[in-house]
Amino acid sequence: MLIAATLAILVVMIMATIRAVKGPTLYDRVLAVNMFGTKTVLLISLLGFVMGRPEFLDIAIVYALINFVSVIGVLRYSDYFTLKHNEQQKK
Amino acid sequence: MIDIVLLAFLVGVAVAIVYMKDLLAVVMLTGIYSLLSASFFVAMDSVDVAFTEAAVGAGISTLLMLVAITMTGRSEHPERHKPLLALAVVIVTGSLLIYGTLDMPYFGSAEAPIHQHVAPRYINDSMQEIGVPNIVTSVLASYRAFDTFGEVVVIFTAGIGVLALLSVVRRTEDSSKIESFNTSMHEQHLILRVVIKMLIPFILLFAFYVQFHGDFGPGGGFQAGVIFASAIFLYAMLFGMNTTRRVINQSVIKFLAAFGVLLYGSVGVVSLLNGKNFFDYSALSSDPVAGQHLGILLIELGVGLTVASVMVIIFFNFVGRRDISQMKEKKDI
Amino acid sequence: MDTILQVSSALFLLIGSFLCLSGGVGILRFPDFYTRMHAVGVTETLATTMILIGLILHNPSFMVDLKLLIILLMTLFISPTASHALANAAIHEDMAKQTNSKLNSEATSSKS
Amino acid sequence: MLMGLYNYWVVVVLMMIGFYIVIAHGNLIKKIVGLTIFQTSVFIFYISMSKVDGGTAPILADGINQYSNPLPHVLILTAIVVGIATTAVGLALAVRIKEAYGSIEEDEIQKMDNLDC
Repeated sequence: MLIAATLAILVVMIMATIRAVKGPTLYDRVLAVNMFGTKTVLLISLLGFVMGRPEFLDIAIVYALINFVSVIGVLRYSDYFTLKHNEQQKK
Repeated sequence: MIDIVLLAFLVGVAVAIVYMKDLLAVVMLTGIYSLLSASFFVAMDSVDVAFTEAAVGAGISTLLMLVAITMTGRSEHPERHKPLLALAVVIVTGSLLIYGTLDMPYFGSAEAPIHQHVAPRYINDSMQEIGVPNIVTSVLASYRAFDTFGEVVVIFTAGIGVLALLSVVRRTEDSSKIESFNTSMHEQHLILRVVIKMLIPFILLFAFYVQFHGDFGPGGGFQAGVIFASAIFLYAMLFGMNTTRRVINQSVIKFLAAFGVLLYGSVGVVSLLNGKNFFDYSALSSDPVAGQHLGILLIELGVGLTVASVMVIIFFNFVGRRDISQMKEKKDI
Repeated sequence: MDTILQVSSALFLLIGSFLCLSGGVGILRFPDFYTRMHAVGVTETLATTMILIGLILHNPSFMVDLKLLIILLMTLFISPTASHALANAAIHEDMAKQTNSKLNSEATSSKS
Repeated sequence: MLMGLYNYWVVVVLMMIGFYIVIAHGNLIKKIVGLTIFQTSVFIFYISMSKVDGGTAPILADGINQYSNPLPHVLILTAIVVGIATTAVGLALAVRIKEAYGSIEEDEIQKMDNLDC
């Protein structure tokens, strides 16, 4: 069952990557990366169990935290583009 | 089995990066690439490396590239010349390298030369000599401490380099304008503020856990420094640079970056003065194993201080530069 | 007792994997950003919870269970917040675009 | 046994993709991304070498007698953090070039340099 869940998560990761490549907007890409990050958390927790040493879940905690930091960062710094874009359109 | 899928996946993402013209999308894909390589590292048993890649690759490198792109422009020009020559060079080099791999020992074989020389000693004797369960920590901080010292100095130098390249003289009127701009932009994010205020203490606490738990599980100074820095980044992103500058004094941060390297080096000098080799911590205490513990603790502390403060210096300088150039552009419009 | 734990753990993992896959199909097939966001919302909270509960039931050791619980708590805090921020930013941009296009069309109509 | 060298081949392919980006693309940020890919392929190479069949993570515990090789892990752990620090210096250089020339495309920068002469 563990292996089946791992495979399912791998398939979902591939789907999220396809969405990240296809876009079309920035927000679709951020959404896909965010989903990819949560799936990585699950994959790492599952991998620990599959390999028989589940003590190393700290990595998954780090992922959950860092993923959030990067999503907030993208939103914070892409504001710049939207501002500039709108001003150009107003001109 | 899983590693085969992950590696094929990595190649796919790398090929997609080649074809993307929108640099923002390239950065997003780089984030995915680093998440994938970290999963691969977990599948290869190297939990410490996965930990570092998790903290560095997904968070800080993505952020730095984003900030850089906001300053340099989003889209890449289409190539005007045919890259056939480049392709030919790459294919020739690649096939030569693949020819070279034919002599390599097979993946996972226990008889490979790499597993024959020092590795058995690290695995078998490190518990008696160092007394730390995590072999990676004992090799990093004790057997190869001199090497790690070099790496810390490189990180410190990179911090100085960024400082020299990007630091700007700030005028107060500029910063108050930026301040008003930032607060107007982020007053509305009430939910984000509340959740992030709750999260930041937890992240800082977790960084300390990683710092001091590095002897027993994956972790250590490098990872803890990066996690600590990302908590500060989160604060800076939400509350603006000026508030953060008031909370975190820049000159203190610069002092801490130098102090970490100094702490690391002075541990080596103390052991030298006590009549042992450079970084031989058994000189630090009457009981050799206790001395090793003390030495590793001090050294990891130095590493953590330097890494965290250099990352904060790098990030602050990038974002400070960006705010100034943004203000100039607004003035022009 | 042991078999009950194992079976329930397998059941939770199965539900979690199914929800994950459905969310994955959703992010690929749905037509626009907001519907995709809905699909991702399902996988990020419910599927994660299911899989983590499955893992907690699977494992007897206390430390591991505690860490899994922390991960569960973190995800339940973080992913709705991230989704909220994302949707907020997207809606702001959409509204800005709409007003811009309105302004543009008014400008062109007044000219003509 | 062909699969025994699969990891190393993937490493070579990734390395060449990074190399291609560095030499064929003109945008400096894209070049830095290419360097990152190149760097990661080296990390994967080292970590693949350290794996031992049937081994587990090199953290000592009771009842386990086969560990993977810890030495490459140490080298790569430090290399990752050094890598991000040097990448930051590269990005800082790109930002300064943009400020000085108004562009980060290699051919445009060269054109401007030729005009100056």
